Amino acid sequence: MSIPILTLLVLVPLAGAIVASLLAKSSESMAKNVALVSSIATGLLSVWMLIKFPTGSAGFEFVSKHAWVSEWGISWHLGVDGISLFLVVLTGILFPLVIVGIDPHHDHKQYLVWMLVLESGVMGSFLSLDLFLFFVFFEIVLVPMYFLIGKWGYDQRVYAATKFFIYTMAGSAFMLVGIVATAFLARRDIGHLSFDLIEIAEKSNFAAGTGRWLFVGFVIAFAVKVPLFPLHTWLPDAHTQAPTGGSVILAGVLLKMGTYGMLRFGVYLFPEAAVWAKPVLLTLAVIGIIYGAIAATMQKDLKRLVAYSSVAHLGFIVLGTFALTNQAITGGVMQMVNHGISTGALFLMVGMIYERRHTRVIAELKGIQAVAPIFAGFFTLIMLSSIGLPGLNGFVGEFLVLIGSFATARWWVVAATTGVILAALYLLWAYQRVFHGEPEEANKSFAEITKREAMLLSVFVAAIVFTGVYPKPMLNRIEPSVKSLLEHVESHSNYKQPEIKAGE
Amino acid sequence: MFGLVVVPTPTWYLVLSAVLFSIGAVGVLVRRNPLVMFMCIELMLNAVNLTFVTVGRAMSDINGQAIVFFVMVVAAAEVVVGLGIIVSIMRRRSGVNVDDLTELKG
Amino acid sequence: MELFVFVCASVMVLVGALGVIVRKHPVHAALSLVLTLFGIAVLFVAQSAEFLAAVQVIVYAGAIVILFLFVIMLLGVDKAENLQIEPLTGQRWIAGVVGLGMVGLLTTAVVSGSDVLRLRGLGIASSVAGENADANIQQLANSIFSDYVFAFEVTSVLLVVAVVGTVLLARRRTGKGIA
Amino acid sequence: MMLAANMFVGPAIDWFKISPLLVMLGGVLLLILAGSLTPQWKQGTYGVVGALTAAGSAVCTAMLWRDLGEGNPSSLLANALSFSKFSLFATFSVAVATLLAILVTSGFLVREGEDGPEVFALILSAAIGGMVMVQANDLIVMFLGLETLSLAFYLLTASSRWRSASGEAGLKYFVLGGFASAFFLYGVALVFGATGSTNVEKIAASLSKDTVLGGSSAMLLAGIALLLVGFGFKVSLVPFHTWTADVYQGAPTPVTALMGSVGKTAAFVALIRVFTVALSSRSDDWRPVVVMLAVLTLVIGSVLAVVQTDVKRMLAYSSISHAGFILVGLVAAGHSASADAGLGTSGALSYLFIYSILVVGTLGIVSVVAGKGDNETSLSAFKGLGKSNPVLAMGMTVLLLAQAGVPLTSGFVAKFGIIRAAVSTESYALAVVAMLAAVIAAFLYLRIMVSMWLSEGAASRDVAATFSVKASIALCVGATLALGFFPSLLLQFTNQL
Amino acid sequence: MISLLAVDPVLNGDLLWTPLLIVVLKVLVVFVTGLVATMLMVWFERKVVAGMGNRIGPNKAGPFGLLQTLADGIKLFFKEDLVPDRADPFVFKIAPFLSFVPAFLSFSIIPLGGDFRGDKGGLVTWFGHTTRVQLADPSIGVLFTLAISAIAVYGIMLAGWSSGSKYPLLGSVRASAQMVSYEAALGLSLAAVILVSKTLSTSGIVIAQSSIGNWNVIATGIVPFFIFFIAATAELNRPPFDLVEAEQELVGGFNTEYSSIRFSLFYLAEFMNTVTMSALMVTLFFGGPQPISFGSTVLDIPLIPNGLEGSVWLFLKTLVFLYTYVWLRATLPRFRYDQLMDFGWKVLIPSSLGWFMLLAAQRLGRNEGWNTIVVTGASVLVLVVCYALLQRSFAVSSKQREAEGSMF
Repeated sequence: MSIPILTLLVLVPLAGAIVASLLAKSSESMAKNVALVSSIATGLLSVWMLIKFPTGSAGFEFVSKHAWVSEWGISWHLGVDGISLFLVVLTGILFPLVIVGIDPHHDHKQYLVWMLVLESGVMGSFLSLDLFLFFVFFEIVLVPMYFLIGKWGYDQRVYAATKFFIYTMAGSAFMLVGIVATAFLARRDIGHLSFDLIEIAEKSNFAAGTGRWLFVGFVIAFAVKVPLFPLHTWLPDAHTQAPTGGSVILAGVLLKMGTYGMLRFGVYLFPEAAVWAKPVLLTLAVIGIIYGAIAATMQKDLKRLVAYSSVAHLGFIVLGTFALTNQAITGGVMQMVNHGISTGALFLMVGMIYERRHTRVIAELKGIQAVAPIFAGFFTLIMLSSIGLPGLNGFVGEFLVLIGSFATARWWVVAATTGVILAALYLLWAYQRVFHGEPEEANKSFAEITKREAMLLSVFVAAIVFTGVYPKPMLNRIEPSVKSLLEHVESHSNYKQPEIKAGE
Repeated sequence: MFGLVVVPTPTWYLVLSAVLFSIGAVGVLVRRNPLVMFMCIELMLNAVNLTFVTVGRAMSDINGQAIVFFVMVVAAAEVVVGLGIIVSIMRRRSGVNVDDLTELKG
Repeated sequence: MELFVFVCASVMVLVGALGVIVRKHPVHAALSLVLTLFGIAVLFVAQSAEFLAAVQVIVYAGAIVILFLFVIMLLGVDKAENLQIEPLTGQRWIAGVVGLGMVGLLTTAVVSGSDVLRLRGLGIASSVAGENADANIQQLANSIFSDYVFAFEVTSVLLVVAVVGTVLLARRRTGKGIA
Repeated sequence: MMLAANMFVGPAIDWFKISPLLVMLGGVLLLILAGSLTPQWKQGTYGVVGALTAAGSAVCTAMLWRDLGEGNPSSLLANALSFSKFSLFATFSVAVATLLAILVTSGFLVREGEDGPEVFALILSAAIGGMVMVQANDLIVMFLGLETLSLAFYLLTASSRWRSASGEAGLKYFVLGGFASAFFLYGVALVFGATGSTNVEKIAASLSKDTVLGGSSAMLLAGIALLLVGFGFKVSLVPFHTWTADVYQGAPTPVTALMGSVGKTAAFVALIRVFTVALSSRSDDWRPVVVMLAVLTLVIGSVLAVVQTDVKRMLAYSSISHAGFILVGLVAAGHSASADAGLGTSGALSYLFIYSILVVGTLGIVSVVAGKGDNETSLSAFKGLGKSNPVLAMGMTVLLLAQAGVPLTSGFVAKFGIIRAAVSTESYALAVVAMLAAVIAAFLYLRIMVSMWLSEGAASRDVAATFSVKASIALCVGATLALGFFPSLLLQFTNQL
Repeated sequence: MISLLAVDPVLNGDLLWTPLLIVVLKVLVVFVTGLVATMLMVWFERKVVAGMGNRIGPNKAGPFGLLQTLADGIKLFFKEDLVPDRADPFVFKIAPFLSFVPAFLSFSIIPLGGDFRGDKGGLVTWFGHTTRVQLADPSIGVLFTLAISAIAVYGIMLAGWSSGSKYPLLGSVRASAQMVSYEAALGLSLAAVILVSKTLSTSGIVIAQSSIGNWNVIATGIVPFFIFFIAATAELNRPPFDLVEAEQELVGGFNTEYSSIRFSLFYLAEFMNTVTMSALMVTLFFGGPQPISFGSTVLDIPLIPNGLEGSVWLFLKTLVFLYTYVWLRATLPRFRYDQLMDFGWKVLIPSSLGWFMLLAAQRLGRNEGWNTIVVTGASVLVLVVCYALLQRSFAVSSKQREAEGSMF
């Protein structure tokens, strides 16, 4: 592999950001072009990587490793496997769409710069195979997100941005201590100080107690990011106050950093502890599912409703992750991507509604279907995907999670299933209140979807339908990695996956 | 010669200096006039000097006295600086009292 | 007899010190300070530190307290402080408790610690011991210019700071920019 | 006593090894002479002389570092100074901070029409004091360095005669500083009594011999406690921090920068040296206390920082919180049994170096924003800075993020070093507390950023900066980013400590 | 056995009655001598000044008016003791003593006599005990005088302040500023003496000046003596440095509000100080009680036993200085305040410092065996450069002061 494709994935958006920030203040269109070029280039690179990715490979591909802080055993170590593959692609595609599709209300140039920085950070987080490097990207993401929410958000933006920043940073505080402790404790087993994920995971042999503490440290950070109940309170605020583009990215990829982290840095590093913590995490996940759903039902604000639905959906992902079976984890990874697509699209549409009506209060929106039928059609499809209707992408992930978890976490699954029903309830009810009925005076002039918006949404819809109908290519690439992960877990703990019939 | 042959041991001196030091410290805490607070700091420094000399004698180490010499220089320089600052404040307004200095409150 | 000297000097020291913190008037406080300083000087003599005793009187009584008095008189800060009004409620009580605590702790520390003061070095020459009247001073000078020669040089920087600083405080630049 | 004068032999003096000090002293003398022998120079030239002096001193230190190579530490001037990588690094740190602060000061004085040699002479003297403190191998030498530094600071604090807050702050600083010095000195006296020496290494030797001797412990412990109180005041640890906010606010802004950088570095390095070298065999006695102080300092510093409305006060409390962080490094270094205790020392030193740069840069910007008269330091003065002066605001943002410890800035490297040290000596809880305090403190930096970027303000305030201030800020921001992206630039040196 | 009190300072050893008796005797002698000398000095001054003014002076009380001072004293003693209403009573009352006591104390370290011939070193034998004719010979000798003169400031300062009146306050502030300023020059010129005699003890200094060639006035070069003399005059607040009691400006100076016995204490202290200072100068620069001798030729006063001869020499030498003081008083006009300060800080202190450096360089050169001419040349060159720089800085600062306006 001559081209360091992963390094490029991180650096291209960053380069775009730097170029754009150096442009004169007046040349906003120029900045937009720069942003487009670099984000689209990143997207293409990610797709190319997807194509090149050898199906069936369980290990890390396209690895790129260079010494960075040799004094501390830290290196620039990137790699991609089945688990991160689609998240990277999702990131690569979502960003150009957001940049093309949604314009901020002011200060375009700065907005674009922050977006590109954000993309670079997210890419880095998904690709890092070095604990330190991962932490750097994980943290650096906060800064652009903070500004995106704080500067381009709605009324309560500063409050929301600050809450987001502080919550996440507090979580990372534990993780940083955990990371350093991990590296130092693993030093005995490895022989030298190293922050390399693979090296630590394969060679280290933590005592049960130690591993559990470290695991807790990591999981707190990820739980905030996911967000797992009861650490979720920042999310509705951040989502509601963020600008549409910010919300899309936040829901689409940022939250996945938490669930991805749990898999990669929780389960992989501390298999024994993951097994140990399983009941607690599953319980929290299920509470999150039900609580998110109920809370969503109560919301008066459409965007807030979608935000709470995210809490519920991510609960499913966590459920899948810690059920610790092949199918459940595969389903969880699927669900990460699917949720990114469908919730991202939902936020996009909520944003469109707000653009038109300058309100998101459900009660004030009524009868939109009558004036904008195509718009309503798009919404319906995306909503159904979010509910998990068979044939659409949401179903595949959710179903795999539930099936896979049933063997190891039966009662939790039973409880979680109510979440599925509740999801149908709150989304359909919301749909009914917004789109059905006689349009009020203010909603009479609700504009139909524009061409640009339609094109934008079609990308999402295409992904929704394709994945729903034909998930096989995705599953083929995800499964080997998941399998090898679970083998790692089994070999490093006394946990054994229950036998289930193969071939889902 | 007077039938009383109690000779003060170093401990006596050390206790005296400890008491003196404490008096000085309390003085800094209770007085509000910076000049007097400042005098209390001098008391504390003197207590320290006494300790050094006593310890030096008890250990037959002349360095104890050498140190006191430096402390005295420091004390002198401190006074010059402190009074300089007080005078420069006084040139702007009259009546130096720590409680009257209220511009800085946070 | 050393007992007699010690008792007299300690009374001077303590009365002076208490005077500093209870006398209302700054001038009286300064005079009390002088009393303490003299007491300390006597205690220095009692411990064969004649040179320091002289320096103590010259520097402290002769320069430092004089400067204090100067400032008090020149600036008219001589209004008495009303000690009846407590600055902060309970502050005096707290300070008293703190003070007593400090006395207790420090006294315990020095009492229990002073038995470990061991003989080291060559001994301190006092005029009592030797026929050379300047022995104490020579010994001191040897210490200052060998062991502590660097410290001695640093004091020069310290004094430069004091001088430059007072110049800075006294200086008034009327011309903005280039004079 | 036969000590005739002609028997006297003075100690050997290796002039080159004290060249950093000598260069500084030369600068002081040059400035004083210039002030008394010549009429007023062209604006800004005094600053140039001062900056060149500090730079020269830094260069000398670097050369000494190179010459030392792998050589063993030694001591100079009859054991008064230690000559090691540790002391050289700290000296370098002081010199660099001085250089940056002088650049800020120069622009400040020119703006206020107060340019003159005295201020720079004082700053350089303060640097001398700081250097003496960090190199001192003897508690008395250390005390004299401390006093030189402190006296210069008192005077500099009170030097803005057009602002009455300045004199007031100077007086408060002076009284409390003198109080603290007395405590420190009494501590020295008791340690002298308990161990028979004021020399750092001799104290250590004496204590390692007597580890089982019970009698000396009370006096020694009292001495250690008093030393800690004295140092606690100087580096503003809670509960000895009460002066900090008033003084930081009242002092002229460049002086605040100097206090936060040179003052903090010098006092902390001295603290670390005394406690990890001289008193290392008693670390079981002092470590619990230091842990308590660290936790208090971290938490209270951060919490109080958040409720302030004046940026200089905020930075004062944030400096307290940072002090708590550095103290965590000391705790780690106190685990003398652990092989990783050295990480605490090197972590604390890197933290100090990085923090010095950050604080000078931050306060440099504050001094620009404060405008003529140095009065506009409230949070609202920063409103709309992102619009009216985006470059400055961006620089401030970088520096604030670094103070918050965001990755890819030097601040993260600093915090990481400390956390690494704490974790390597298994002080996990302390590490977590430190990080959480950093999060609380992050809120404060966010408040300033909110003011700059997210609030509308009087856009057209005049915030012109002179070249030297700009240069200083640019250097600070550049160093912050460079060290953030390439920590090896610093670590290759601190790893040798 | 020679220390601050001429015996073991803290009386550690066994105390015998004879030494104690000797000490008590010495104290009595010194006290009485001091008082009588002061009384006579007052008379002497009045008489001489009168003579110079072509008047008669006191001539009624006693032979040649010798008892005039006593008469005045008795009169003052019986006057009413007034304490002004606005005075600070406690301080007002102790101030005169603070002035009077130090004046006596410094007299205690002056060698008043003794036999310096051969290598007796001024020791005499009384009642079987070898001792010096001097109340105390502390090892810190001359520093003691500096310490005492530092204390002497208090009397004047507090007297002026405690009177609760403007003029005394101004007078006392002036006086203390003057005394503190000139003390520096005094100390620096003393340092030259110490450098040459290698000891601080007054008896040691006297012993070192065995012949005229060794007298410190010559050995230190004449300069330190002049500086000392001038500074001492200023310390004494004698004309032409008597701004403290400038009647024209300050009514009466610091003692305006004093009357009766308290006033007389100030008065006595002043003259006592004059006598002490003269004796001190003789001790430091003119060989003290040593007889005048050229090389090995010693001028011997006939008829007087060797043990007493020292005292006679001291008296004669001191008389010269006393006369000089009176003479100055009768001749010289008073300084202006700024002139006084300028003179002290810009002339006396730099020159005494410079001279001290010169002597130190010479000594170093001699110790290291350097070429004397080169050393002298180099140090003179340095001094000249320093002088030029100093003049330059004075010029610059006065220009700046004009531009900026003075501080107060």
